[in-house]
Parts: sequence; structure tokens; C-alpha cells
Amino acid sequence: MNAECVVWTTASALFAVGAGFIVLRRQLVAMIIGVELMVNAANILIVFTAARRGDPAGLAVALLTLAAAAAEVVVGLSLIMSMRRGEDEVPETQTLRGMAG
Amino acid sequence: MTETFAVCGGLAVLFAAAALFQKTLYGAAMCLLGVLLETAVLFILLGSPLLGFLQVLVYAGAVMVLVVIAILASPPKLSGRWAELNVPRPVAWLAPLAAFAGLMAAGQSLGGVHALPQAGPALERAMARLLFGPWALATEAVGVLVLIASLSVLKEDA
Amino acid sequence: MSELPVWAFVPLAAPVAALTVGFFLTHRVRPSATHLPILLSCSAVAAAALALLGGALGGASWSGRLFTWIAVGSMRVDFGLLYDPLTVSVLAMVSVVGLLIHVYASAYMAHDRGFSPFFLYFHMFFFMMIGLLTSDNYLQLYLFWEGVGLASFLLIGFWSHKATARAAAWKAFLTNRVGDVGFLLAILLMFRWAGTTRFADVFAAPGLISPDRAFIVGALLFWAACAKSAQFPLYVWLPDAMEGPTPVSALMHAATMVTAGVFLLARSYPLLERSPGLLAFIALIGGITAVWGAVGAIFRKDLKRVLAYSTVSHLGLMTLGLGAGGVFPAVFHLIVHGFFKAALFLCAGNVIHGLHDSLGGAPSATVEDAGGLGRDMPLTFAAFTLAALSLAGVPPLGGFWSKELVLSGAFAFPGLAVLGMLTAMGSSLYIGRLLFLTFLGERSWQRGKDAHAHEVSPAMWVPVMLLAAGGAVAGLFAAPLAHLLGAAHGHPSHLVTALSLTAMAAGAVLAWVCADGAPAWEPTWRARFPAFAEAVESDWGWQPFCHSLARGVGHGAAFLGGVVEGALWDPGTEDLARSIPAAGELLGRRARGLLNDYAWWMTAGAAALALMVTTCL
Amino acid sequence: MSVSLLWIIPAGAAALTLAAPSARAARALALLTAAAVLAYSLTLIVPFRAQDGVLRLVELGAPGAYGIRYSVAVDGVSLALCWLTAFLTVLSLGASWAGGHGKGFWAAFLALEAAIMGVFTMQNLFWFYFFWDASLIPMFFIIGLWGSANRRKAAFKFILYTFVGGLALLVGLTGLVALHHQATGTWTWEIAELTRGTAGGPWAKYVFLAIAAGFAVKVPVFPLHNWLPDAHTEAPAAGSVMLAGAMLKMGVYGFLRVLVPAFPALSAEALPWAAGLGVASILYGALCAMAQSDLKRLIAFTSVSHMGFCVVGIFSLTPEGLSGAALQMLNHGLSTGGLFLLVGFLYERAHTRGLDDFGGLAATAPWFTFFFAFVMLSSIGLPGLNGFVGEALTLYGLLQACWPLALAASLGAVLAAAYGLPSFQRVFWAPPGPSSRSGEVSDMTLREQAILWSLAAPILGLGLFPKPLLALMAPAVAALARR
Repeated sequence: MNAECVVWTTASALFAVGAGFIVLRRQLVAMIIGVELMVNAANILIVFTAARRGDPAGLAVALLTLAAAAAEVVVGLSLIMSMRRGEDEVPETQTLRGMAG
Repeated sequence: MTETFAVCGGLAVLFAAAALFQKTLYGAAMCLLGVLLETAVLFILLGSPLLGFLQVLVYAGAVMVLVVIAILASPPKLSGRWAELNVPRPVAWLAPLAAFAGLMAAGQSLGGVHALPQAGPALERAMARLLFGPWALATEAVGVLVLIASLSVLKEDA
Repeated sequence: MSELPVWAFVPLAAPVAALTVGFFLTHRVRPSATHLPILLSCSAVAAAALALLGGALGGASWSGRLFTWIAVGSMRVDFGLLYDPLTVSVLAMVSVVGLLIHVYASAYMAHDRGFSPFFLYFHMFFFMMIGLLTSDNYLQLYLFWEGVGLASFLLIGFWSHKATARAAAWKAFLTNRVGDVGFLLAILLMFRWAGTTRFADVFAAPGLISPDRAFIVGALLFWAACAKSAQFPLYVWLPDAMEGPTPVSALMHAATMVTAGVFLLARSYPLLERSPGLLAFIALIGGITAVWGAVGAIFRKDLKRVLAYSTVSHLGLMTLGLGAGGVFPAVFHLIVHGFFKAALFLCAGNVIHGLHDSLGGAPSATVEDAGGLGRDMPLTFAAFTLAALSLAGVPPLGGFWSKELVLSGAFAFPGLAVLGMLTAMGSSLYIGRLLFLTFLGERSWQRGKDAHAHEVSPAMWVPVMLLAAGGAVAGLFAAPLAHLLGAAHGHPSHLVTALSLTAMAAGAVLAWVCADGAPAWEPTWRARFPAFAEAVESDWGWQPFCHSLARGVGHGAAFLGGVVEGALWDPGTEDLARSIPAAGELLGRRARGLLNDYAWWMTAGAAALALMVTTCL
Repeated sequence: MSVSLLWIIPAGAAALTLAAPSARAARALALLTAAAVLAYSLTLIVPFRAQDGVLRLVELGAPGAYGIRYSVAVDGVSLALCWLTAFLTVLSLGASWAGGHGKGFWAAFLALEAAIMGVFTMQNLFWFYFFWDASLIPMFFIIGLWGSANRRKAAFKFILYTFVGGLALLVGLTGLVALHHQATGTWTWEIAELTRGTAGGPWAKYVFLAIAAGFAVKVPVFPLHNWLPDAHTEAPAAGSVMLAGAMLKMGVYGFLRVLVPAFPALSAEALPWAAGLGVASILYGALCAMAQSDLKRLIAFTSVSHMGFCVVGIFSLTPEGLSGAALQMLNHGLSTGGLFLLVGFLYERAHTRGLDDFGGLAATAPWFTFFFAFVMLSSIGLPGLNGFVGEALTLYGLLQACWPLALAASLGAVLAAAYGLPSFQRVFWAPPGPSSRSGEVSDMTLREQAILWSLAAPILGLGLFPKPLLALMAPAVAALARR
């Protein structure tokens, strides 16, 4: 079977589901999860292309992306935690105006 | 090799879809864990066990812990899991599908390779030399980034 | 056509000089002396005109080009002067009558507050009229034609505090402007077909030889002449023009200005005669106007209104003469009429001036105000009678000869002959009625008031006598004028003379019956037949029709200016301008700032971009 | 003797007046500059005569990208229009001498003069458009800051209309350049090259319409005229003089300079429409003028009517019609400028412009009466004064092109009398009405009389001796004639 097609399909599917998370889910944490999925999909593709072309830079980028994604999740979650300290999940947080408050 | 990749890839997508339709966030987090582990397997299949290992170590380990803590700390949510959007429900679903179609179209245009390429240990060694060679700055920068990120977890009043 | 001698410029130069001196010097320094330079210029013009007449009788005629006015593309117009027999003869009458009326006006208007501006306007008219007579091409004639129209606007509306005077001035100018549009179109067509507007070139131009083109240009010129010479459709402004001071009525609306139209037709006779149908049509309109004017004059009360309708009638006669008999009868009647009609108007002026205190300062007198003035104002009575007889056409006097010539021309066509006879009878009827009611019979103005009518000062009755005398002896001018204009001058057939004399006599008798006869028609018939009186007063509905026409245009303008511009256009464009931000507001309300919305748009956008890029590559 | 000085001097002076120590100094400087520009523009006739060819006194700057270069030249029509602009600027500054305005007022007028001079002298479409839009800004401030009652609305409406027009023009001009590039493969904004009849193809019609619409808003032609009455009513007297006297001419000049030369075939084809709209402007303007009760709105509508004659003259594409249109532009500038100055003087005294708020002025203010009558007669086209020559020529041109329209247009002469004289009678002859303020109207001061005499002289002069001016302008428009 054509490896290229397989890899692209899985990566695109993963990316699409990640996008689905961001667009459809209400909670912010779900959005964070969505972002994680999209990063992984990208990583898969990067590693696949690096392996195909035998280019170490690809792998290096994948590694760095992995670390950056980790840092991003940490910051994201801490933001969400600090924001929601004291009041429960109310719709305001969904809107920009709410967050500003 | 391509067939096992297809199976593991399919599993990953399944886990992701499951996560999307989970009622509780906790369930979603667990499915995310599944996807991350599958991704690690995919890396290994692609001939880069180091990345697979790091993926498990960094992602599946540290990140998942944080996600789980965040979910547990937040009070149980009663309102529905779906956000109401300006656009009607079916049209909302259109966006992810469109993303999928866009990427697939991009993939088709790049032409195909039949056998699954293997990165191999030599490439990993070359990567290591690269990381700590010309890209030393990038590596250090990522390191510092991760360090600062962890500082952000401290609460103001702590 | 010999070159212009120096003194040929005097008729134009003298008025310009007098006006500049008057406007910049005397009007500022000593307003009461403004009339002096003007009288000087009038006499100079009269002298020059008579000298030119002498020269013309000797067979000479002059023309010369002054400067190029417009020169662009195929349109080339030069300012030039032309003294041919037609110009010289009419100029002589205009200048002599003008001089006498200027003298009369200096006395008549002496104590009027606007004495100085009056004279400046009056002399401006005089200058425009002379310019009109002496111009050598249609465009220059049109320039002075409108100038004369402007002067009549200023002079009719001279007593501008009176609403009727303002309305009359405005009506006169508008009606003349309606005519002038026709004139302008005729000029433009001349340029189009003949490439020039000089009289000699236009008549010789190949482009205008064909009868239908000559008909179109001729008809447009006749339309302009109708407006200026008060022919049937466009005469409505002349009766109202009596709102102006009497010297104005005498000079402009009797002797000179209103004859400009007939002069224009006489000037373009070579063009008109190319389409026989047009000449017959002109004669017909002339005949109708003559009868219409006579009928109007018979039933009017106001002295000056009667004379105004009489002028309309006689202008109709001139046009009839031109259409049926050619240039000579029309011009001869124009000249003779100029004299006796000016005399009649000035006599009316004397009456108004004489009855000043009993009229309470009213600018015009009606037949009822006057009565039995013959004894109190003998000289005016004598002049009026002499002029009236000449108008009626009593044989030895000038009016008889000119009317005979016109009627003999009209006898060529049966219908016109009848119209001519009716006019002859009507003329003697209304002028006889006026004579008997004003100067004979019992003095109605003295009832209950101790006022007395005093004879006017010499400066006023001398010009009147001269004019009346001129009207009387005008018959002698017939032979030299015929020779001048090169027209055959045979004696009118005895049948024509007999018929016209009987008609005149019948009219006179009828006048005596109506004025001083047994059943005392005059004061009572208006009460007994109010509907008829109203019909006559409104010219059988023609005056109200014209007024409603003008008001209609006014309402149309008000609708356009007010409703369309004010209600539709202005707000329309402003609403359009306001609708754009409103639309923005409407769209804005949909986006409530949901994160997911933005995420959706971002994803959809990115996907679309990816698809587009991949499909394009 | 460079033509660029025509707009450089006023522009520089405008900056100087802003920096002037006091309002009085600024005022003096402004009037001095305006007089200098007028004198300078008049002396240009000497070098102009020395050269030959249609476009003279050509100055070319360094060629920039896409054929955009600073190129200036003058032909008969644009030189005459420069004289008119300079003359009217001097008069309008003189008229508002005693108005007690701040420095900004004088600077705005000089900037306006600079922009208008630029429009009339630029030979490169890019710079033409630059000055075209530059002229809006000072005019906007003049109406917006120193106007009367609801000046804001008028100023915004003015900007809205002219800006949208400007956009259409910009689209059109770039379209023209593109068409030219399509045909010849070279990029150029030079009017000389663009008007070699190279613009063709299916898009030519739309580019033609866009440019025509852009200019038509400025002329203004009938359907797009709505901004004019408001702009005039609210603008100060001097502003109205400049707006009517010089700015309306930019639209007509645009027709003569850009539109007709660039699309000769289309212009001929557009005759029934364009001339029809012109005649509509004549009749609609005259009818609306009859219905106005505010003197300035009345005069504004007369401008619409007069400009209708220009449009008709141009699209007749006959030598007489085109020369008539060019002359009519100057005539209208003089007569309408005079009328606005007079109404401005009346407004300074009685602070009202209503026709019924005056009355009986003939007795108390003879000079006002004389000048108003004189200029009104010129405006309604009395032969012997300048209005008539322009109208006669344009009517003759139209008669050759399409005679039914000429008949309709000649009705404009009757309607002209219908709005001219009654308004004169109501203001000067009729006795003062209940709401009359004639008591406050003192007769004209010497300064005002001098201004009006300096206007009356050309009005009579052009009426009797138009030949020299027509000879100056004829070659410029002769090339456009097709009949």
C-alpha cells in the first residue's frame, strides 16, 4: 500500500480531530487537548518527511517542537487554573469580554 | 511495515475521535493519553526510537499529568460539552472536515513513496550532533522555555 | 453702398456719450440736470437722421464694418452699420418722435422722484432702438432687440412700488423672451444653412433659396416679431405695459419699440417672399390682430388701455399691409402711425397731468374721470382731435393715405378685405368714443369737487401739437417714401376709398350714439351685462389663459425645486449615505465574540486556503 | 517663466500665512500673494505667444516608475482658466477682507488656489489626480469651518459626493492607463500619449463611463448635482466664489482635457446621452432656481444650468460648440462669482439670504441694485454681455449635432429670464415685506464697488469683444471637433 498516503491520512485525521476539538468543545481544557493533537499530527508528518529524505534537521525540529508543545501546555493550563480560581465554569469565560473581566 | 503503521495510525485516530465524543473531560484526557502513546509507536515505526521514547517521557508523562490535575481541580461541569456557535451545527462540523480535506489534497500533490522510510540510528546520531552543534542555541532556548513554563505554575500568593 | 461718412456714426455715438456723461457725472452731481445732455444727444441724432434722409433721397446708401465680434469655426459675425432706404426712413421717424417725446418727458416727469434714473433708462431705450434700426446683420439686431426688451422691462416697472407695474414689467420681458428664443433659433439656422447673418449675404445665400427652409426661418422671425409687435398670440403684454409713465407708453409702446417687429419683417422681406404661404399667413395674423385690437379698444374704460389696444390693432394693420401689400404700405403706415399715436398718448398724458389733483395722483385716468375737457384744455383738445381724425382715416390727413394703401393691398384677398373694413370701422368707433367722452359732454370730474383742470405747460403741448401736425401732413411723405423704397405708388382704387370712408363714417356715427346718444350706453352697459363686461375685460379668456400657462410653469418649477429636490433628492442621497453604517451595524450584531466562532472561521479559512493553493498548483 | 510657479507660489504662501505672526499679517500676505500670482499668470501670455503648437511652456520632471513623471504644460484653455482662478482668488480675498478671519482662512484659500492651478496645468494624469483630490481638503475646511448654520452637513455631503466621484475617476484613470498598456505595451500616465486614441477594446466603454462619472460629479451634471446647493448655501461668500468660479470648471476641463481626447469615438457615440443630460441640467437647474426662496441656493442652481450649457457644447464635438463651452466656463466664473460676492455683502449686513427678507433696496442701495442687475443680466444671457456669447456658441454647436436637443436647450433662455428677473424684483423693487431687514443694508462701500467694477469690466468686455479670447482657446479645442 502507498506509505505516503497512509501517513498523510493518519496525520490529517489527527489534525482534523484536533481542529474539531477547538471548534466544537465548550471547555477551554478541551481546546488545550485539541492543540496537543494538532501538534502531534504535525510531528508525525515532520518525522516521516525527515526519515524519507534522511535529513537529521527534521528529527531535530520534531524534538524541539515536542519540548515547545510541552511548555505551551504548562502555560495554558496554569492560565486556565488561575483564571478559574474561585468561580465555577460560567459562560463568560467563553467570550473575550468575559475573559477580560 | 506500512500495514502496522496503518493499524497503529488507525488506532490513534480512533482514540482521538473517542476523545472528541467523551462526555467528561476526564475521559477525553485518557483518550488523549492513548493517542500520545500510539504516536510514540508511530515514531518508532518510522525508525526513530529516541523520539518515541522522548514522546512517551515528555508528553505521555509530564504533560498528561498536568492535564489530569487541571481536569480534577476544575469543578464538575454540568453544561453540555458542545459550544453553541453562530453557525448551525452541521456547518460547524464542516470546518474540521474541510481541514482534513485541505491537508489530504496537499498530501496528494506531493507524490508518493511506497515503502515506509526508516530514519535509522545513524540519522539519530546526526540529529544529536546537529542539536548540540549548529543548533545549540535552539536547544538551549527550548530548555529555557520549558524552565520558564514551569515557573508559571507557581501561584502569586505561594 | 458707399463707405460710412463720419456723421453716420452720430446716431450711435451721441446716445452712448450722453449716457456715460449722464450716469457718471450728472446722475451723481446734479440729478435734476441729467436730461440736458440727453436732450442734446437726441437733437444731434435727429439732425443726423434727417441729413441721412436727405442723402438717401438723393439715392445714396451707406454701410460699413466696425469690428469683428465673434470669429470661431465657421461662425463669423462682424459689428456693422447699414443705412439703406428702409433704415433711414424709419430712423427719421424714430428720431424726430423721440426728440419730441424726450422734451415732453422732461416736463412731464419734472417733479418725479426718480427723474434722473428715468432719463437714463429712457435714453438707453433710445440708443437700443437706433442700434436695432442701423445694424447690418441679424445677430447685431438681436443684441439691440433684447436691449430694447430690457429697457421696456426697466421703464414699465419704473414705478416699482406698484405691484401691478412690477407684474407688467415682468410679463413684458417674459413674453418678449419667448419671442426672442424664436429669433435666436432663426439666427442659428441661418448660420447652419447660410453660414452668415449679414442681410445681404443671407438673402443671396444658396442654402436658404429653398422655400421650406425660407419658411422655417421666416416663421421663426415672424414668431419673434409677434412678441415684439404684439401680434395676436403674444400681444398680452402691451395693454399691461401702460403701467409705465406716459412718455414711455408714447415712445415705446406706440411709436418705436412695438414697430421693431414690423421693421424686422420688412427687413427680411426678400426672405419671406420666397414662401408665399408664409406671407398669406402673416397677413392673416395681422388681420386677426387688427380686429381683435379694435374690439378690445372699443370696450375699455381706461384712456391709455384704449390707446394700447388701438396700437395692437394698427400693428395688425401694418402686418396685414406687409403680408398683402409688401414693404411700402407697412413702412408708410408705421411712420404715420408713429406720429399720430404718439400725439394721442401725449394728449392722454396731458389729461392725466391736467386732472392731477382730482385723480388723487393716480397714474392713469379712465373715461369716467374725464369729461368735457375741451373747454378747459383747448390746445390738448385740438391736438387730440387732429390726431384722432388722422387715426380714423379722414381723407386729407396722413392716416387716410396709409390706411388706404394697406386696405388696397388687403383687397387682393377677400377675407383680409373684410377684416380691413372691420378694423377701419372699429378705429373710428373707439377713437370717436374716446374723443366724445373725454373732451365733450358734461364734466363728470367736477361733481362735488372744486377741482379744475388746467391746461399743461408749453413744454408739454408744443411737442403734442407738432406730433399731431406731423401725423396730419404725413400724407405728403407717401411719394418720396415710395421713391425711396422703390415701390410702385399708384392711387388706391376708388372702390377701396369709398368702402373705407363709409366704414369710417358708420363708426363715427356709432361712436356718437354710444357716447352722447339718448339711452346713455356708456355708464350703464357694464352693470347690465356683467358676464359680457368680464369677457371683454379678459380678452375673451386669452389673458387668463396666458396667466394660467405662466402659473403652470411656476407650479412645475415649485414642484421640481421643492418636492423633487427638497423631499426626494436631498434626503434620498443622505439616506443612502446613512444606510452604509446601518448595514455595518446590522452585520456586527451577529458576531458575539465567541472563541469557538473565531476558531471556526480560522479553521475554515485555513482549509479553504490550503484547498485553493493545492488546486491552483 | 515656468508654469509650475503658478501653484508653487500660492502653496508656499499658504504655509507662510499659517506661520504669520498675526491674522492681519496673514491677510495682507494672502492678498499680496494672490495679486502676485494674478500678475504672474497674466505675464505668461508673452512666452505663451512666443512658442507655437497646442501645448506650450512644457516642463518635464525626472521620469518615475510606470511613466509617472511631473510634467506641466499650458494650452489656450488652461491658461485662460488659470487667469480666471487667479482673478477670482484676488476678488474673493478682497471681498472677505473685513471678515475678521483667522490665519487658517487665508491659508485655506491659498492652498485651494494652488490645488486648482495644479489641476489646470498638470499634463500627467497621476499629478492631475493628485491635485484634483488635493483641492477637496481646503474646500472642505472652508465650508466646514467658516460656513454658516448647518455647515457640517454640507461639508460632509460635499466631501462624500466629490470623494465618490474621485474614486470613480481614479478607477477610470487607472483603467485608461491599463488599456493604453494593453494596446501599446508601455506604461505611461502622460496625457499626450494616452490621448492618441489607443484606448479601445471591450473595457473601453466602462473606463469611459467611470471617468465621465468622476468628472460629471464635479461639473455637476443633472443627476449628480445635489451637493452643490448645500455646499453653496453653507459656504462663506468667498468660498462660494471659488467653488462656483473655479472648482466647477475642473470637471468641464477634465472632459476637455482627458475624456473626449482619450475616447473620441465613444464621445461621439455618447452624444445623445451626454447632451441629453446636459439639456436636463439646463432645464432642471433653471426650474429649481425658480422655486428657491434662498438667494444662494438660487444662484447655485443657476450654476447647474450654466454648466449644462458647457456639457452640451463639449459633446456637440463641433468647433463652435467646444469653443463656446470653453468660453462659457469663463463667463460662468465671472457672472456667478459676481452674484455670490453681492449676496455675500448682503449677508454680511443683514445676516440673511432669504428672497423675502429684503425688498425696496432700489431706493436705499442704488449701487447694489445696479451691480446685481448688471451681473444677473449677464447670467441670464442678455446679448452684449458675456453670458450670451457662450450660450449662442454652445447652442449653435448643439444645433449642428442634434437639433431637437438644441430646441429644448434654447428653452433654457426663457427659463433663465424666469428665475433672474423675479428674484431681482423681489429683492430690489418690491416694497419691504414684514420680515424684511432692508433697513440694515447700507449701500456698497468703495472697496466692494471696486471689486464689482473689476468684475463688470470683463463681463462687458467679453460680451462685446470675445474674439481675442476665442482665438486664444480655439486651437486647444479644435482637435476634438469631429463634425
